[in-house]
Amino acid sequence: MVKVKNFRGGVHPEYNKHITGDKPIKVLPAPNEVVIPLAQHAGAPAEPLVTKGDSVLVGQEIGRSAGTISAAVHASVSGTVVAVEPRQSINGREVLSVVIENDGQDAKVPMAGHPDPIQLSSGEIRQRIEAAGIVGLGGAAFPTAAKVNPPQGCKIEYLLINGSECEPYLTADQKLMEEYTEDVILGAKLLAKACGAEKIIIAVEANKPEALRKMRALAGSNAIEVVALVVKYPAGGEKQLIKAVLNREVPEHGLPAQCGVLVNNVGTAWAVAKACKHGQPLIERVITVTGDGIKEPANYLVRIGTPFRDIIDAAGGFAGEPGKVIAGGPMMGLAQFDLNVPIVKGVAGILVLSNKVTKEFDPMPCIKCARCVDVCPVYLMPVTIEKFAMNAMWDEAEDYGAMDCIECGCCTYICPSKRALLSWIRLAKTEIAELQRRQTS
Amino acid sequence: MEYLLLFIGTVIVNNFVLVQFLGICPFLGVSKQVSTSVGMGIATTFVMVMAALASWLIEHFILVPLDLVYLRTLSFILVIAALVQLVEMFLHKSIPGLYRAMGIFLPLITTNCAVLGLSLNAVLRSYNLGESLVYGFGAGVGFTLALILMAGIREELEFADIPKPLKGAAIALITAGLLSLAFSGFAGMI
Amino acid sequence: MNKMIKDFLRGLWDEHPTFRIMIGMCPTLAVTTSAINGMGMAIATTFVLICSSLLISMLKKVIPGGVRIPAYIIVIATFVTTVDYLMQAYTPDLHEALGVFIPLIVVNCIILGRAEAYASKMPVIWSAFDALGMGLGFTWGLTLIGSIRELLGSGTIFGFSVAPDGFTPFAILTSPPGAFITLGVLLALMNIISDKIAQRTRANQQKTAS
Amino acid sequence: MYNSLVALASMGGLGIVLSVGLVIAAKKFAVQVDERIEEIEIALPGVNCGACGFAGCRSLAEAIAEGKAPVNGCPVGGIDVASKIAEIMGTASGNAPERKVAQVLCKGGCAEATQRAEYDGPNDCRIMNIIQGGDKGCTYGCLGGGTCVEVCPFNAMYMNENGLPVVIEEKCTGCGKCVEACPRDIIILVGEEYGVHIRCRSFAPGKEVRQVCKVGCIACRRCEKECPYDAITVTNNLAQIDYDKCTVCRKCVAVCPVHTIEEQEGKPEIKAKKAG
Amino acid sequence: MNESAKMIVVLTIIAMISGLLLAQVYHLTYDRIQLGKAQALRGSILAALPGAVDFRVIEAHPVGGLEDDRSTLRSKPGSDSDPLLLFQGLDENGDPVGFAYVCEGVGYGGIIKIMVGVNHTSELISGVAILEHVETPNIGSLIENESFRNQFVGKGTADPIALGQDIDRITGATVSSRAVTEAVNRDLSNALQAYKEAITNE
Amino acid sequence: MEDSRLVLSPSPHIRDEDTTEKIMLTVVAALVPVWAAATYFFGFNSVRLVLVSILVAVGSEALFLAIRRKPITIWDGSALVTGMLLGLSLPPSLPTWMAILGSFIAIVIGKQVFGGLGANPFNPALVGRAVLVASFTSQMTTWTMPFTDAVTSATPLVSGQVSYAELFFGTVPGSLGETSALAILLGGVFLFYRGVLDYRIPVGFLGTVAVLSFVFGQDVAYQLLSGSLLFGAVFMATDMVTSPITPVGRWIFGIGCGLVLVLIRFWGSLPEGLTYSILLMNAFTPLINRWTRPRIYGQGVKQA
Repeated sequence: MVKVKNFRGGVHPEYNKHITGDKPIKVLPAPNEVVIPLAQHAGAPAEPLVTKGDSVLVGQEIGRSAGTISAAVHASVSGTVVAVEPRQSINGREVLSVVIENDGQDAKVPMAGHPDPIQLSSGEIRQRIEAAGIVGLGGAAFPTAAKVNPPQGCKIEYLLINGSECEPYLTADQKLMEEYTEDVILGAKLLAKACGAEKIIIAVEANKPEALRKMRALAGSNAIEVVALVVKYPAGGEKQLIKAVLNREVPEHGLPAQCGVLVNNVGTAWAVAKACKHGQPLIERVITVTGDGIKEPANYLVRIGTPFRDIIDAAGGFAGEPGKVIAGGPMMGLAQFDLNVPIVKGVAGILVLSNKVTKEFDPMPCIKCARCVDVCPVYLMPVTIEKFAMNAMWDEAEDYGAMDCIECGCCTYICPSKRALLSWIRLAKTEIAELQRRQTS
Repeated sequence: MEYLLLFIGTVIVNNFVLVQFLGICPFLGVSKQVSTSVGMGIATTFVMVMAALASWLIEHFILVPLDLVYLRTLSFILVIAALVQLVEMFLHKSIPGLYRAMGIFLPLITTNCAVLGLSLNAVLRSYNLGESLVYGFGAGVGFTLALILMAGIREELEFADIPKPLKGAAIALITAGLLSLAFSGFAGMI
Repeated sequence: MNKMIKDFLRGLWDEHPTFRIMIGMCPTLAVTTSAINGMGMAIATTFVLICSSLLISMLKKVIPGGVRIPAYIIVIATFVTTVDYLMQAYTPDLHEALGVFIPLIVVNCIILGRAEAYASKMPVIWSAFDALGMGLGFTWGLTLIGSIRELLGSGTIFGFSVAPDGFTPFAILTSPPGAFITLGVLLALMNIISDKIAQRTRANQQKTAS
Repeated sequence: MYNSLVALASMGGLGIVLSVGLVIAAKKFAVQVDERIEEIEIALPGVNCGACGFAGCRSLAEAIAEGKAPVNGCPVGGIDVASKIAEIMGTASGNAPERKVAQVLCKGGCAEATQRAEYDGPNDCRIMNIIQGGDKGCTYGCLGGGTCVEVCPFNAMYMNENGLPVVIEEKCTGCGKCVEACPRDIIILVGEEYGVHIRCRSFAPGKEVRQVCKVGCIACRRCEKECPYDAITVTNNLAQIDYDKCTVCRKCVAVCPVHTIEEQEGKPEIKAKKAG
Repeated sequence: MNESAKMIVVLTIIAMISGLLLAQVYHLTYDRIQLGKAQALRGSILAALPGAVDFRVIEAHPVGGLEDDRSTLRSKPGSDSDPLLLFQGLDENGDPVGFAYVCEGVGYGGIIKIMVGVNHTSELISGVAILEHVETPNIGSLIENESFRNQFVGKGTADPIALGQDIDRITGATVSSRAVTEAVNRDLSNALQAYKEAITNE
Repeated sequence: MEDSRLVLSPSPHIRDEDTTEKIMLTVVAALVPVWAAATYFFGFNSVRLVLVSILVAVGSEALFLAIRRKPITIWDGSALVTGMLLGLSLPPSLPTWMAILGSFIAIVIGKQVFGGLGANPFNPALVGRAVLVASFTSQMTTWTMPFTDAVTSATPLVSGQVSYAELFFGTVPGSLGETSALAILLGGVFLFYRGVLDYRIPVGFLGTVAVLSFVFGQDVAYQLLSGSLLFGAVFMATDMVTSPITPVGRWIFGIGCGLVLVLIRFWGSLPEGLTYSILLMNAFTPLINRWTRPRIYGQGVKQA
């Protein structure tokens, strides 16, 4: 038994990966209409390149990257632009989006592939990543082009490929690793070349033996190390992954690059491989549709911009009355109230929980059991920050490291008194950020 | 060794605040925040050592030789008051940093009965100079300890849903009572 | 005349030194192990309070502002020492029971506080009434605390055994923790009472208003 | 007799030494400070008992002078001292400013506004606002979490049955805590004499407002036209009152088709302004 | 007169008057206080020495000093300068009945001062009186009870007094009763020796 | 389907199954062997005192909350635990009315005046016990031999001369729950297995006592097994509300308890310092929390 890589803190929720773990990835037909928000990534929203009435082709750039931290947006279907207007997005806000009516032709813009992409120079790879509008597919959706271009003075030693997928229920990355093993490994090598990393390590949670086996089989010949990670949430958190695999820590308020590491999701690697091999921009991704509120849970390859409603319908619709529809996993996903919101680049799944799972949690007084302190993967004292936040003591909350919170939700998950710790910490973060903004201005 | 025992005895066994009831007013008044109570505690300790020294000198060079023991209370309190005021003025002018950290507590200490109590007790127990100084230092540390413990608890209680009639001084007194109860385990130790 | 009565009554409830303003806590806690000790302490304090208030009120024109605190302290300390010696001579037992807390009357905030806040600004006769009110307030407060602690903690009151046979005294009340807790609970009760009074007066006001 | 003389002499000596020392020290170590602090300190009892929670009377005096403590911060001094300090502070800070009270600019409670989801989380508007922008159909209106009521230090607000906060104007001190806390910025401080308010903060177009709220401003501009003093302007789909111009004439109240504009009883028209 | 001078003069005058006043008070009450103290001391000495009607003070210098005692927190008399005071009890005829000495123990609340009387001939304890204590009323203070104190009568140096065997522990006041027992026990032989030396030297 | 509104809530959307009630009931379950042993040794007295303590604790909690017009939260089990702990720490021969008084004080003065569950700075059961000891010292320090009503006046800690086996199984005089080390360890292991007990406090506590006993030439096993140390270290010191929340803090707390206990046992004048050692460390808890904040991830890491 190889020792699995561990880190301090974290929780063991019910994983429920068996629901879709053995379901192969199905390709979901492009919907009649896609809604493509121009802000799907961290950083500045893309600038629209099309107007109402324009006709577009699959892969055509419809939003131009608007700065260093930004990403291009592409049409995922061919057809006519019916609107460029604010539409409801998964974060509950209205976001400027391009709505395209699918003409069913699936006519693609010419895409320049490369038969042996590994021959590309690192500059060329970076260029292709940027052109393809690739962002981190793990959830944060940080523009990959910016990421692989580390700041001055940072030497990247390791490229970590994050295949841990620690969110319960979700199996998209797992299936990707099992079915597109080669492309993922190619993507990893391309990314390593792009950022100049010396060594590639692929980390997979130990509860995905099939993915581990397939990865190991291919990695060996490519001088890539594959490590088994402890089965624990949030093993896939960037900082936790680095700590577990390399026993290094990212400096506070710093970037992984500052400790010589770059972390990329397997989905990102796959997207990079496709961009370099086929010249295909990021217009589709693998997602998991699951939960006890879904009739036929499955893994799908879907076009970016497909409305939730279409995907849920494809998965057989709701089983009974739905309680919550969540974009992402149960720990960090965002609850949705509008089924017309589209799948964006950073969404790894749709989780539908029935009313009985989403029963109300009545907070009781804190009994200071300190479980939240024990499970916090960034070693905060959530209960203390919560206390300060509830009393609007923002300075104290900041002093206790509120801004270091990664919002993984472990504290709230574990709390026996069912207190909404994360919500209050999140509030503290917003308030502190607001105060800081006011101070600097 | 004797000095050490005297020190420990004064700090925990016969804690000025919790066992001897000296300095209760500032104990209840200034124990709302840990940071403040640390400053107050240090300032008090400083004054206590000075007072122990001054009162010993007065007792042995003025009151006893001149047979004026009846002026003890009067002369002690006067000297303490003057001393505190002088130190405060000196700090305010000369070391403003220290004044802000500690000097602002000084006026409060004049009427701290722990200081006068200390001077009187040291004389009544016929301590020699060394013992008086240790006694003064121990009393100050004991006062500081009680103050900081109390402040720690009270800061927590700020967040608690305390019944309305008990808010403020009442709950502080009950907390002090329980604190005193905890300290009573040392009773009779030294 | 009205003002004098008001000044007098103020110390008994509205600005009660123990239950309202919370000053002079050291003797309040330390010597109230029995009713007689509490009362003795309070009377001694009252005596000093009245005398020094009178004297300071008389001297207020003479004493320059810069040395007023040292001057007041001297006046107070003189009376305290007098009381100390008188008690030692005539009530040696009580003197022993109160111990170091008699000289500590000097630093009792009630006295210096009234001297500063009232006697140094007001005419002599008003100061006397104010001091008397404060002193009596202090007296009933300390006597009450002393009685409660003595009754429950020893089963006696003013030294007379009043408890039935087989009464097991609740001895913690005579110890330091008991002092704190008793006063804390009493304070809470006072708060409840004055809340009730305030509610009633407000209700009455509304009734008369409507 | 001899002993008495010794006592006399030694106390005299002590008195001289101490007073000379103090006088010299007072001169030598004199520090320039805010005069008000001096005055307040003299007004305070000077007992340094610590009952106020500050480190002595001087600290309290400084805190009062800086506005960090109330004028009645001294529990020992009572009303006399408080009024004296108020005088000192008053003379320095000039005339009292006009009294402002909080006004809630949203009428869309449970009965009038739609919900777009069932909210299940901490009952705090600021948190609701972070979580997907809250459960309310209108993204500008009151979230009904009662955070303003919670933060009010004077118990001057309460939530009515319709899920909207109500200001008890007699208790309101205009401290602005609720204004700060409201994530939707629907609470403003207005001079207490103004009795007409447009209770909506939605910048959405009229059509959208109608979908989510029965009493939201639809930017029909009738009030703007009606106002004889040009106190109302409609910008960004929302009618807003310029209180400096408003005379509380109440003409706008009647014309509003959705009853967004509300008048308060007991606040008469301001004649003086009309003349000027 | 300028302000500073006025301050100095006023304060000095007040201080002087106060000093004068207190001197008078002191002298007025002096006799009575001394009388009270003497009476109290006499009472406790006579209580510790049954049969005595008067006493005289002997200054003794115990050889090697009394055992250094951590509990009283200060060096014991024993150095040449500090004599140990022994009170010799005398009967009607002026013959010695025994002697008494003061010892201290630390109880629950603080120092307990005890007067121990020793019979002249038998050299056994003839009585014990509690001079000062600050024990908890009704628990520790029971050491003042006659039933507790009388247990010491007849005990001597030959047989170290042990709590629980010779002396019954006061229930609930182990600390106080132990403090008394230990204090009595500790100094007994030294005091006895000092007494013997003192009277032979005379 | 269109009509039903979806639920909007902050993440995380799933919660652990453990609840406060479950934690409290786990502690109760862990106390069952202790109570059983007490009943075996001391018979009816054990049932009488513990039952009375529990009833009064729950009853006074309900009463106090009713007076405050707050929701009656007696079903969270915290008052049950307090009552049970207090009951088990009483000597078998104690009059019933004293148990009633102690339990009432534990809940009202020890807990409810501070605002109820989670707000009390001191362990309520220990507050109740300490008040009883201070008030009725003789009754609280009079123990009976197991299986008999014969009164012995001292704890084994003082009188000594009992075998390790007797100490381990509990056939010695003592308070109800504290005599049988076996039963206490059973309960402790169960608590640890259920994740309710943090090992740092008992290990730090007992370890400190063991080491110091060894250093001062005392019988280590005897010091560990006698008196109420084990019971206190497993059930009282580990009370979540009144012990520190930081990992380092819990070590400090445990070691501090041990130090104070040894100080009182070896040099103090009281026969047993357990109650005071824990109460004293309870007072330190807020300061320990404040001064043992864990190093935040990435804090102090040099930027490469």
